[in-house]
Amino acid sequence: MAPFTMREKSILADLKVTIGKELFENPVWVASGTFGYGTEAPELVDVDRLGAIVTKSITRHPREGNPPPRIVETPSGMINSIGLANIGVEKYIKDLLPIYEGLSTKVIMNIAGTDIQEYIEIIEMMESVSSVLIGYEINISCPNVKKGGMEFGVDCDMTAILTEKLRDITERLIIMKLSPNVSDIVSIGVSAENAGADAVSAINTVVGMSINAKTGMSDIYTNYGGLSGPAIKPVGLAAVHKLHQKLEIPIIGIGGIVSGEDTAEYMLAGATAVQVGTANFRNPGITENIIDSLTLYLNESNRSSVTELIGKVHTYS
Amino acid sequence: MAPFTMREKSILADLKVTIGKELFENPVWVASGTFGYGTEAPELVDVDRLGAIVTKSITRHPREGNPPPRIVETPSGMINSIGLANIGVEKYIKDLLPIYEGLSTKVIMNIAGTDIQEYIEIIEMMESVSSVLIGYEINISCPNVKKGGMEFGVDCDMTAILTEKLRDITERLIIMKLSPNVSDIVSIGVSAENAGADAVSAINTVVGMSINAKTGMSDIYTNYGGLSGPAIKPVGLAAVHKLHQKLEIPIIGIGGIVSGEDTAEYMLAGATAVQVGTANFRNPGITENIIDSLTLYLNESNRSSVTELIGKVHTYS
Amino acid sequence: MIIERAQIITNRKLAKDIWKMKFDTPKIAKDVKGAGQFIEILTTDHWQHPLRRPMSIASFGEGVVSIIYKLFGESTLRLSQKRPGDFLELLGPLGNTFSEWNNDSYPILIGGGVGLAPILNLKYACDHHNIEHTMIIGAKNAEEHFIRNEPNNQIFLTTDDGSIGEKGTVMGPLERIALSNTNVTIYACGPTAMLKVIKSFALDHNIQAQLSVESYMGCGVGLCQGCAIHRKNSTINDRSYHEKYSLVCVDGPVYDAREIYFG
Amino acid sequence: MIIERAQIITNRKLAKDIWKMKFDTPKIAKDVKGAGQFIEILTTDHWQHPLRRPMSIASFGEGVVSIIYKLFGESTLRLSQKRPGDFLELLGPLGNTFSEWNNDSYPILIGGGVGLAPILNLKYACDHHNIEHTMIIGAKNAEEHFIRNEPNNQIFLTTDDGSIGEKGTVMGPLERIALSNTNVTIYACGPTAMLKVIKSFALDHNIQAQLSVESYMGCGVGLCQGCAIHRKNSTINDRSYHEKYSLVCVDGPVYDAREIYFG
Ligand SMILES: Cc1cc2nc3c(=O)[nH]c(=O)nc-3n(C[C@H](O)[C@H](O)[C@H](O)COP(=O)(O)OP(=O)(O)OC[C@H]3O[C@@H](n4cnc5c(N)ncnc54)[C@H](O)[C@@H]3O)c2cc1C
Ligand SMILES: Cc1cc2nc3c(=O)[nH]c(=O)nc-3n(C[C@H](O)[C@H](O)[C@H](O)COP(=O)(O)OP(=O)(O)OC[C@H]3O[C@@H](n4cnc5c(N)ncnc54)[C@H](O)[C@@H]3O)c2cc1C
Ligand SMILES: Cc1cc2nc3c(=O)[nH]c(=O)nc-3n(C[C@H](O)[C@H](O)[C@H](O)COP(=O)(O)O)c2cc1C
Ligand SMILES: Cc1cc2nc3c(=O)[nH]c(=O)nc-3n(C[C@H](O)[C@H](O)[C@H](O)COP(=O)(O)O)c2cc1C
Ligand code: FES
Ligand code: FES
Repeated sequence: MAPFTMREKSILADLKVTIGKELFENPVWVASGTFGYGTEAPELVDVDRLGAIVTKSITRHPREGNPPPRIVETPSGMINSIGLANIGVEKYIKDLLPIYEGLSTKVIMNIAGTDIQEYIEIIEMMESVSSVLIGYEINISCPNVKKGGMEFGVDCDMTAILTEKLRDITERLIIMKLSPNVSDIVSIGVSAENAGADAVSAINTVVGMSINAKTGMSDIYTNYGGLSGPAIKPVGLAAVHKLHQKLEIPIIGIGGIVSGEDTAEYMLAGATAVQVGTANFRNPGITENIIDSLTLYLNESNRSSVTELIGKVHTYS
Repeated sequence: MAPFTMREKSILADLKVTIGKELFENPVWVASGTFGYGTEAPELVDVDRLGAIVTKSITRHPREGNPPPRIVETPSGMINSIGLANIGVEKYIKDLLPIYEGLSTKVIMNIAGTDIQEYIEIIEMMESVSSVLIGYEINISCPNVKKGGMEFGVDCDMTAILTEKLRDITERLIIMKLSPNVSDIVSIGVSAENAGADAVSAINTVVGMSINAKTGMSDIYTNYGGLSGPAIKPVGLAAVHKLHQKLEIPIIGIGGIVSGEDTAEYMLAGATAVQVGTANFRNPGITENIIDSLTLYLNESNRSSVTELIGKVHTYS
Repeated sequence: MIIERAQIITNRKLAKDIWKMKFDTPKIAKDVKGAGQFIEILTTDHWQHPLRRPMSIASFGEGVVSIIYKLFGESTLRLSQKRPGDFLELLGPLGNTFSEWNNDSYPILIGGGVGLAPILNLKYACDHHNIEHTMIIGAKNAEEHFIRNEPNNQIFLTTDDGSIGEKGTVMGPLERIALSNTNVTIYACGPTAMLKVIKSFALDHNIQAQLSVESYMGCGVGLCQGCAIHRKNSTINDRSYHEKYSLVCVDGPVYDAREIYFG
Repeated sequence: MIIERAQIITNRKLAKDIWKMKFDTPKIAKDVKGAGQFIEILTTDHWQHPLRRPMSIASFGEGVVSIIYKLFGESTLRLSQKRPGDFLELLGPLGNTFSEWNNDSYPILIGGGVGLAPILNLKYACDHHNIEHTMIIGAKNAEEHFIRNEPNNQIFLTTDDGSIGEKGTVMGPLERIALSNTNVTIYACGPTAMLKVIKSFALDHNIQAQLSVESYMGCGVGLCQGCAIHRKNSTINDRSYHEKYSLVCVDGPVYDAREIYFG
C-alpha cells in the first residue's frame, strides 16, 4: 500500500479535480455499495489515498435487504440484488460520522428513499448535525427494490422535483446517480442539471438475470438484479459521453472500471471523476493500483494534469 | 459437421418447437447480421441443421453502411456499428431467394425501414413474388442508424401501428425484434402482441462505446455502437423472463448465447427459440455444437422434448 | 488478513474430482487462527471471472497453507491445471474458527464431500492436543474418498452405495456415537442437506453443534453484503449490521446450530 | 477454409517483442494458395476475448504453417506463453494472395514492422521460382530487426535511428531501386502510414503496387461486415456487395494501390 514511488512526486502529473466547490485529491473514488461504510478492510486499503468514498445507500430506517441468494458471477461481470441492506440514518450518524471525522479523504453519503419526502427527511437529519460529509449522492436508480428508487430514475419530472427540493435544503454537493435502464439517460441528466444538481454520476447497474441450467433455478432470489463489472463498461462509457455532449455540470463515470486505463477512457469520454465498484470485491486495494497506473499513464502521455483528459476523446465524426 | 451421433436418433429428445403456424426442427437459429445472407461459409457450417436462418437486415434500397472502424472487442463482448450495410430488397429477391429455395432450413427475412411506409413497401414487394420465406423479423431496434430504427423501438404506439399495418399485408410470421435500450421493454412487447405479431425477439444490441486510452481515439466511427456477446446475456435473460410473464405469443431469446446451456437458460426463462449472434464470428459452425449440446443436456436431464424447458425456471419468490 | 502472492508447492489429485493444493504463503500462514477459516483465491488474471473463489484451509503450518478442492466449474478446473512453481494471489485468512472445545467434551467431527477440508484441519488440532475424538466422512462412493476407513481409530467412512465404509449417510455413525457418549460436541461441514439433518438431530438431543456453512461470496471481507444467510436467535451483529441476515464471510462460516435457519 | 486444431511445433522470440510460431496443421497448409493469405487464431478457450486474432501466414510447407507476431495486447501475450506441444484452434487459410508477377517484372518487396510476415512468404516464393527481386524491411531500430542487412543480396534494412541498415524509412531504398529499374512491381505490407506513402509514390511514377492492408476483424469470413475499408475505382464486388466499402477478409487483404482510399 505504499504510495507511488516511481518518480519524484514533484514531476508527477497533477491528479486534482474539482466538482462544485469541492477540490478532490484525485478522481478515483469508490462506488456506493461496493466498499461498505469504508471501514471494513483497513488492512487492505489506505482509504486516505482515495479521491472520495461514497458510502453504501442509506435509507430513513434500517433495512435488512433481500433474502439470499443475492449475488452471482456472470461473464466479465456479476449480478447483485442486495436490496439496500443498510443500518439506517440514525445509526449512520451515531456510529459512522465520528469515524469519518478521522479520515482525510472526502466522504459522500449515498441516499435512497421510497418517496421524495423520505429523501428530504434524511438530508434534513444530516444537515442538523455537524459532520465532515462533503455531499450527497442521490440514488434514484437502484434496480433491486420494488418501491421507490427506479420510479424517479426513469422520469424527468420527478428527477427535477426531487433535485430542486434537495437543493433547497443543503449547500453540500448534490450528485444525482442515473440509471442506464431508460430510453433516454441524457434528458434525465438535463433535468437534474436544470434543477440545481452539482453533478451527475452514471451509471448504476443494468437490469439482468442469471439462471443455472444444471439446477433450473434462478440464481438470485429476486430474479432480477443489477449487472456490474467490466461487461458494462461500454454502456457506462456511452452514457458518460452522451451526457457530456449536453451537460455543463461535471459527470462522474461508473461502470466496469478496473484500471488506470479504464479511468482515462471514462475521463476522455467526459467524466471529471470515476467510481470503482465491482473491482473492489476482487481486491479492496485496487483503487490504489488504479491511482498509480493513472499517474503513470498521464506521465507517459505527457499530460501534466488529469483534467486535460476530460472530454478529450478524438472522434471520427 | 457430422450430425449428433452419441446415441441413436430415436431416443434423443425432441427438439421441435412451434411458432405461429410454423414448426421448426430445433430452436437454435442464427441472428440477423451475424450470419450474412446464410451463404458465406458453406465449408464451416451445414445450414440445413439450423432451426432457422434470419438474414441480415434488408432495407428498401441498398445501403453502404457506416464508415470504418465498425467493430471492436470489449470484455466478453464486442461493439458493432455496421449501419445496416445491405444489398437492398431488389437484389435480395433476385440473388438470394433462388438460393433459399434450395435449402431445407427455414429462412426468415429481417427488415429495417426508416418509416412505416418503407416497411410496408418492402413486405409488399416480398409478398408479390413467390418464395420459401416463412416470415419477417422486423428490426425496430437497431442502434446504429440515425434515421428510423430506434424511433419505433422505444415507442409503444408506433410499434402497435407498424405491427398492425404489416399484419394486414402478410400471413407469414411477423416477429417484432425489441430493443433493450428502453425503460420498459414489456409494454412494447405487449403492444406488438395486441397488434397481431406472431412473436417477439429480444434482445437487439445494447448501446455502448469504446475508447482506446493509448491513442485517445474512439474505437468506432459513429462513437456509439451495439454491444453484443456473453457480456449481455444477463440483460437478454431478464428481458425474456419479463416478457414471458406478460405475453402469450412466443418469445425468441437473443443475447450472448454460445452454448447448449445458454440456450436452455433462455428457454427456462421463457423463450421458445433462440438466436445465436456474436458466437458465429468465433466459429461459424458453433450452432451445430449448440444443437448437439442442447440435445445432450435434455437427455441428461431426462426431458423428452425441448418444449418442457419453456418458462420452467424455478424461482425463489 | 492480507493479499499474498503465493507459490504452489504441490497440486495433486486425491480422489475422483478432488484435488489438494499446498501453498508457500508465509504471511497468511502466520495469521491463521484455527480450523474453519478460509482463503479467497484469484484463479485468473483476466476478468472473465471477476470474483475470487473461497476455499477452506485444510491444513496450515510453518509458512504453508493447503486446500482441498473439488472440480466444479471453470475456476476449479483452472486450479487443477496449475503446476508447482506457479503463483496464485491469495486473500486471507478470512472468517471465524470452530470454537475451542471444553476439555471435558467429546468432539465428533463430520465432513461431507469437500466439506471435509476444515474438518481435517480440526482433526489435526485434536491430534495435536491429544484430544480423543471421532471423525465421520461421507461421500457418494468409494471413488470420492481418499481417507482410510479406520473404525478402530475412530475414523468412519460412509458411502451412499456402500462401496466403502458404512452404507448410508454420516447420520448412521453419528447417531450411534453421539448417543453412546456424553458431553458430545458436533463439528460439521458439508452440503446444506447434511447440515440440516445434523442440526435437527443436535437440537432434538440437546447436543452442542457447530456448523460451517457455504454461501456465494463476492468479496470475502464484508464489503458486498452478498454472502448473507438467514440467521435466528442472534443479536444485531457489529459486522453484519443486521438481525435477520448474517454475513458468512465475517460472522461465519462457523455458526452455532441453533442460530442457523435453513428455510 | 477450415477450422483445425493445430499443434504448436515451435514458438520462439526473434527480436524485441517479435515472435515466430510454427504449427502442425496439415489441412490448412494444404489449402494455402500463396503469400498474402492469413489465418484466424483462437487464442483462448474462454469468452473474455470473443474474437479470433488474424495473423498473416509467414511461411508454409508440407503440413506446416508459421506466423510472425508482435506482442501487442493480451491475446498476443498469451500466444507467446504457449509451449511446443500445446494446441490452438486455427481458421484458415483466409483472404486473397499477392497476384503472380509477370515474368518480365522486377518485384520489390517491402515490409514494415510485423508487416514483413506475408512479405517473407512472398520472398520464399521468389527464391523458389528464381525470380530476381529486392526486399526492403523497415523498423524503428536494430532491436526490432531479425533479418540480416545484405545489400549485396538485395536485402535492405532501414531503421528510424540508423542503428542498423539505412537511417530513415523504406522510402529511401525504394525510390533508389524503383527508379533505377524498369518494369518494377511493388509488394508491400506494413503500417498504414507507410502504405500511404508507397501508394503516392507508386501512383506518381506509374508503378504497379499491391498493398496488403489491415483492418479490425470480427469473423474473417465475410459474416460480420466489420472489416470494411474505403475503396475506390472498384466495381460492385460479389462478396462485399458494396461499391464504397470492401471487406478486407474476403476481398483482401491484398489490393491494387489504385483501389485503396486511405482517407
Ligand atoms: C467459506 C467457503 C469455503 C469453501 N471451501 C471449499 C473447499 O474447501 N473446497 C471446495 O472444493 N469448495 C469450497 N467452497 C466452494 C467453492 O468456493 C466453489 O466450489 C467454487 O467457488 C466453485 O468455483 P468454479 O468456478 O469451479 O465453479 P462455478 O462453475 O463458478 O460455480 C459452481 C458453483 O460453485 C459455487 N460458487 C461459484 N462461485 C462462488 C463464489 N464466489 N462463492 C461461493 N460459491 C461460489 C456456486 O454454488 C456455483 O453454483 C467453499 C465455499 C465457501 C463459501
Ligand atoms: C489480415 C491481417 C493480418 C495480420 N497479420 C499480422 C501478423 O502477421 N503479425 C502480427 O503481429 N499482427 C498481424 N495482424 C494484427 C494482429 O491481428 C493484431 O496485432 C492482434 O489482433 C492484436 O491482438 P492483441 O489481443 O494482442 O491486442 P489488443 O490489445 O486486443 O489490440 C491491440 C490492437 O490490435 C488490433 N486488433 C485487435 N483485435 C483485432 C482483430 N480481431 N482484428 C484485427 N485487429 C485487431 C487493433 O488494432 C487493436 O487496437 C494482422 C491483422 C490483419 C487484419
Ligand atoms: C454488490 C453491489 C451493491 C451495490 N449497492 C449500491 C447502493 O447501495 N447504492 C448505489 O447507488 N449503488 C449501488 N451499487 C452500484 C454501484 O455503485 C455501481 O454503480 C455499479 O456497480 C457499477 O459499477 P461497477 O461496474 O464498477 O461495479 C451496488 C453495486 C454492487 C455490485
Ligand atoms: C456485427 C453485427 C451486426 C448485426 N446486424 C444486425 C442487423 O442487421 N439486424 C438486426 O436486427 N440485428 C443485428 N444485429 C444484432 C444481432 O442480431 C443480435 O440481436 C445481437 O448481436 C445480440 O446477440 P449476440 O449477443 O448473440 O450477438 C447485429 C449484431 C452484430 C454483432
Ligand atoms: S462476501 Fe462480500 S460481504 Fe461477505
Ligand atoms: S471480418 Fe467479418 S466480414 Fe470481414
